[in-house]
Amino acid sequence: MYKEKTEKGHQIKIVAFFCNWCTYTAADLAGVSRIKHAPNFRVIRVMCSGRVDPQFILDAFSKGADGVLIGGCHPGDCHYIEGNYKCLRRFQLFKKVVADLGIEADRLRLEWISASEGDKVRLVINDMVSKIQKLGPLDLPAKYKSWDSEMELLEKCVREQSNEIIKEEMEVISHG
Amino acid sequence: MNILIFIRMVADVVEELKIADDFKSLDIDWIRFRLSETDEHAVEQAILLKEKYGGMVTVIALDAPEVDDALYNALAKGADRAIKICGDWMNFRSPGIAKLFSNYIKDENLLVTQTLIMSGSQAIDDLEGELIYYMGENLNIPTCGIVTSVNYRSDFNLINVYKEFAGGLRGEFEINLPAIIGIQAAEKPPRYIPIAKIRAIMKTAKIEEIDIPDDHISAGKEVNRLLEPEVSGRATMLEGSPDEITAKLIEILSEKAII
Amino acid sequence: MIVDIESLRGLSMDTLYDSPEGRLIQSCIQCGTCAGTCPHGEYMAYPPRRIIKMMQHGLIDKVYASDSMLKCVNCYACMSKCPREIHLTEVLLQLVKEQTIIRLPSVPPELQKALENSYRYGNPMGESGRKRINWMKDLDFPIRILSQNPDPVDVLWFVESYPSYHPRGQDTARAIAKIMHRLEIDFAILGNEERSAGECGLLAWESGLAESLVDYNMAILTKYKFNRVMTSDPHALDAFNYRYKMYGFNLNATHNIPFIYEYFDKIKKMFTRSLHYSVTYHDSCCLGRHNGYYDQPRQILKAIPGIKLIEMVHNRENALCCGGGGGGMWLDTYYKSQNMERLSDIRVKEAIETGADILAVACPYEIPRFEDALKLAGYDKKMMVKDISELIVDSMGG
Amino acid sequence: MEKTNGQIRIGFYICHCGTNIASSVDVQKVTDFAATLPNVVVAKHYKYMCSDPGQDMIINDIKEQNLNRVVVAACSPFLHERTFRNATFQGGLNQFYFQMVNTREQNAWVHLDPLASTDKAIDLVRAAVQRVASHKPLEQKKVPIHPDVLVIGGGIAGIHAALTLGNAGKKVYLVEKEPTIGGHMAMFDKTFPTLDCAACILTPKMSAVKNHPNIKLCTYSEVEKIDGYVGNFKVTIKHKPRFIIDDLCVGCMDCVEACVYKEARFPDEFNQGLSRRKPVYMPFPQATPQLVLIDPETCIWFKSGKCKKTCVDACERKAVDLEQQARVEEVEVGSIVVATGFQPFDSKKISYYGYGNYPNVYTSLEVERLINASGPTQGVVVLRDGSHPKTIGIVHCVGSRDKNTNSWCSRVCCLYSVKLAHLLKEHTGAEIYNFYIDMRTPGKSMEEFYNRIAEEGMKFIRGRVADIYPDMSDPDHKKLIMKAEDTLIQEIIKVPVDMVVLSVGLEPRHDAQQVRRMLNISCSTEGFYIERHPKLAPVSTFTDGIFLAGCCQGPKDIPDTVAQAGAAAAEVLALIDRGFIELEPNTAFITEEECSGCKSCIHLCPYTAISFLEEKKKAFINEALCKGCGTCVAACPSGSIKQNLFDDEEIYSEIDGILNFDHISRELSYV
Repeated sequence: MYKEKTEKGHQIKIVAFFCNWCTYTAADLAGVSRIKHAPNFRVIRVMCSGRVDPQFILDAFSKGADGVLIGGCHPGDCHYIEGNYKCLRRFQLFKKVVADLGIEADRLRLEWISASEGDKVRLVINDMVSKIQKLGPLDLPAKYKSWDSEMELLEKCVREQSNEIIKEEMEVISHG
Repeated sequence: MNILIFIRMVADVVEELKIADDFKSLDIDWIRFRLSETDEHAVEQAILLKEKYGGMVTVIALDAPEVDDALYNALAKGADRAIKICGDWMNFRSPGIAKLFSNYIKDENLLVTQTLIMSGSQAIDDLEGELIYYMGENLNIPTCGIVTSVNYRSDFNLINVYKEFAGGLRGEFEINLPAIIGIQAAEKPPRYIPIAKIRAIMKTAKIEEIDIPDDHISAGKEVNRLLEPEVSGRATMLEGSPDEITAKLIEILSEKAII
Repeated sequence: MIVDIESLRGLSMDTLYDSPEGRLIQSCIQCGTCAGTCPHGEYMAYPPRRIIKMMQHGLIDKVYASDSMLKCVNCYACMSKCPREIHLTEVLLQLVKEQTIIRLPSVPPELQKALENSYRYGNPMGESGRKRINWMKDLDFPIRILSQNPDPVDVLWFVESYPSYHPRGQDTARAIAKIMHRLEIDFAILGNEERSAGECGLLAWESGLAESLVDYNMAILTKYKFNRVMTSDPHALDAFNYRYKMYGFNLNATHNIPFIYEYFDKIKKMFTRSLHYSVTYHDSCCLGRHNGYYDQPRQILKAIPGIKLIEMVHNRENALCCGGGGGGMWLDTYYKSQNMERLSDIRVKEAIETGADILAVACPYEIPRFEDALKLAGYDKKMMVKDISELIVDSMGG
Repeated sequence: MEKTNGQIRIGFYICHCGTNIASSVDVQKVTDFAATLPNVVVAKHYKYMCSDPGQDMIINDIKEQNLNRVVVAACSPFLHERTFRNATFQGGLNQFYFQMVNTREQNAWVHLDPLASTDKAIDLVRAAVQRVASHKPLEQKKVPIHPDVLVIGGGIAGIHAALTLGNAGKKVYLVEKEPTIGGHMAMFDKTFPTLDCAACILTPKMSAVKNHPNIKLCTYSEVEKIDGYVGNFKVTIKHKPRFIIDDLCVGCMDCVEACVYKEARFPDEFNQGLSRRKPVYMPFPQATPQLVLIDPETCIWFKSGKCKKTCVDACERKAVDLEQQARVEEVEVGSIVVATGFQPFDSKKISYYGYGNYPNVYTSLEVERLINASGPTQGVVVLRDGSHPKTIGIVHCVGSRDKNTNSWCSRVCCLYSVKLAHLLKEHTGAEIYNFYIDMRTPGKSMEEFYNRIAEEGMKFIRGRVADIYPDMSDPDHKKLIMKAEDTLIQEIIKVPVDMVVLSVGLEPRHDAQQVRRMLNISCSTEGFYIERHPKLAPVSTFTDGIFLAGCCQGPKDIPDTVAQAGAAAAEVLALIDRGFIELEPNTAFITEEECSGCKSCIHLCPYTAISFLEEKKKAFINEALCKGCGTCVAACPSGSIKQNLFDDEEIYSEIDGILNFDHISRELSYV
């Protein structure tokens, strides 16, 4: 189909949270200016980047997103005075969490895009798509499945082992 | 018209020439070789004739350092074939070279009626321009040197050439083909070939390599000894106003008893 | 000024319109600034503006068949003023030049010789490669040559052909050597292994020649280890920073003037002699317009005790070209045959107008060009042409 | 009115937008897909959903099919969300039972591959359909509008807007940073295309402003801070010290006469530095208000602390107050008109035109002053050396249409250049050369004006001037050579002239960004303020209650500026007369049962809308203060804060929809 797929044919999907005042408007401006870019992102409009709950990001990843993009106003330009700073602070912390989960840094991105920067929408999205294409699909749901079966296996082992131990102890008791 | 050009590689005088330890030859470790300048004109003249009258141009050379570059260059300019006669010919002089070339022509039966053989009329190791005359003698065909213009008349199978003489004289000759001529200068200076074209030719074209059986051809004249040219006096720069310079000049000339 | 050097490799007139550069060219508004600012615009049948229009109308073959591009001296004036930021000098004009030279019925002999010499001998004057280091003879300290001692070195000095061979260029080379020596910089040269980097004009004319020189020099450069590259020819600076990059050269080269400027504080203290000259400085096109080095040469000149700096009418980004670039160095005879005034003559008139004692330069082409022009103007006794490096050495007491 | 027994019944509609959407999104496929989604009862596509038949379709379907939710995939919600909410309401539903999918601006217009566009539309439609199910009925909050208005900028735009509003009986604060109103127009000599004198049109309006009972004129003042929102802005105005007591000064200029500087020696701002003024001065004779001021930068008292202070003694009314301090005032307004204007391009940025280097190169604004009868030379065009120019070259597009400087066309320069050509010819009889790239004369009577002036025998050369330098053949090098390609005759020409006029373009003021931040409005990349929509809302901004007029929004001529100022005033009047504004009900609230009283939300709110109820140990949100950013919602660790319109549930269902996440298979994996 279209070229924004990875080599294996998986279609990259990026969930984008755009703030109403700057980045969502910029994405509209890109449209009005007919600035073409990769079609792999899906925008969810929020009033302010400060509304983006880290759980949204986790939720998106765990439901199959290959990347999450947050777009807010430039520092000092926030429609709500400082929501973007709050977002930034949260983002810095959360990036570490995401890294610990084994999700590559390029999959989560925060960008300041003002209402006039239609072209920046293109640059950011194309760049992010090409980087994620190189990484390939994340596909956490499938990973969950394999982790789950791993866990099951482990649990089974533990169970069996503890059975053994119990057996041994029983023997000790009975022999004792 | 079938044109055969015989070309020679000569020492490039950009480098300072050094005489080898045997005092008979040049120290070739020190020098580079280039196509003799008049041969370059011969190639240009041949291409001009081909462009005007059609036909086929074959360039033939004796093996020598950097000869491939010269042959590829000729191909890039429009020559149809390039032939390299392999062997060690470094000590060969004009009579020997003429013999080699002539034998090659005879062996290959190249001397058909519409054949014009060309070479540079001189080279720095062939200042008298005797090569073409030796070849003419060997092949028994008309020969003309120091040619600056060639025209072909197919109806009579002959060429019209201009030959330069000393004192600014010029003669026009009609020569029946086959014939051999020595080119002094092509009608136009040798053309420029973009290097990209030469590099492309190097990738696609082929130089034909042939061996000539050693029929005990002698190298020709033998060199007894090479000597460095003697350094003569240097020029003197006269400085000052025009009047001062004139006075100094008169003084010098009278000193040397010229006036 | 170039955005994406990589994408330029392999760009030809056929593929131009599909590239971002091509789209930029399509945006031309035909204002004529390029033609108006071109030092030879009035002599061109097709100045840059018309070239673009002819291209848009598919009539570019007519441009190739004309000799307009022979008159382009690669001075970057049109490119620096273009309101659409079209990369005229860097992209379009050189592609047209390439096609022109393929079709020219005959290349002016001087240029042909320079091109052939560059290919065969690695320098446009056709000198023996072995004489490349002759300029060093009179120096009283040794200069390391990498082929003799291939140990890693801090600065590789790419001397280039004019400073290596031309008598006045050699003066510059020796001056630079002295400065480097005094600054105690760990430097070395390639010596006889060096070949012309491919002067910007030659590169523009002849992609084949350019590639052969790039191939050769890249093979030599990769043999050695060095941290920085400095060259004494602004054209080589352009070659390295814009052309060689396309072939994988990944160091930023610098020119001896901005290089010396990096040691400004140190060198200022070495200026012991007062020179008592009024000096006017000619911005070389490559150094100035193309690389933006306007202040460094001026700062150095102003720091030399006794020197008074006067500007010509056209200075900095508006400086007039000496006419040597883009092959112009070997086209003077041709230009004369076309009744064109030599650009160096025009430039020297502006210099004379300032009443300066010295015309300072930083490009090795300019010394012979301006000395010639001054002689022609009958002004050679009143004004000297000097490389800034020479003035530095003068002020350091030799 | 829900007759559906709690069943969700969704109507889905996708708009072709002519071919704007349909040419790259397969609307039939999206419709077919939507029909397969749970709860979707109706799925349709239509050529223009925003048209009356389109809206009627929604209204009828709601009624006939018992729909209780509506999803429309069309353009950006910024454009037609209101339209479709209204249709939903007309159908008898709460208007917030609606969700819009952006299929045009953020899809059809920006992607090349129809397959990809269709896929994207399908994902977003799935998201919207899932989201709309959890929508709740909401009521819009009404906020009363304070009837007073702030107008920033006292040029012709601000003057006209202020007068219109004042005449309508509204109280207006007109704030101008310069000591006088009038702006750039006050400097012009005559205006195109009518060639009537600028002062004759403007000065009556200036004094009307001054004398208007409803207009409070604050000159030499700046807006320092703006708080609040539409309807209730709190504006801090800083009055800079003139060192003259406004109420006492009658503009008699005795103090100017008395100044210890006997000669005027400082460059006069109003005359572009072509004449001199004293440290105490009146900006120009018709300055409004008629007040002098003292410039501390040049006054010897402020610089050295030593002066005989003759000005103080000269004023009988004791109006000179050298101790005067800046004064800060706070006012309340309900709406704001921004008319901050432009600044002319700085010609020094184009070094090859030699401005500042060659004395005979002038900017167009300088020439306006030179030919003005009340200008520095009383309207006699003389060069700086006192000579009269016989040939004059005018360079069009200086700084404009050039990526190196300003990429845009400044719109007015062609016409004002033609005007200046005419006036210069009239004043000097000189030969005039106009160097232009393209002659642009849009607008009523403008081409006719150009035609009239052309008939006067100007030389028009189609070619941008490439170089200007002194003519060395001229004995004192005073003449300048203008070099250009005449692109029509295809020749390089060198025209020697006595005077060069640079027709400088218009650009955003240097402090435009600062003002933008203060107002919380947006700038285009160039720095001009962005209107809400170029066609649908040309004088509104994205911030409710703030409107634009004049060149701060983009270059324009006087007629257009005045028209826009009128439009901005009309928008303000419409707002005030309605009396209230309806706000998006996207406020946050706390579900008390779940609040743990951790207080982490309290400090997050920049509007202090959240307080802590000590007795209950719970947080409380004052909905009247909440602006709906949602920052506290995202931060609440117990999930007790909810936001209308953007609730967690709604956003999660959007994520699910986008990723086509199947809960059942996920749950299975955990079993």
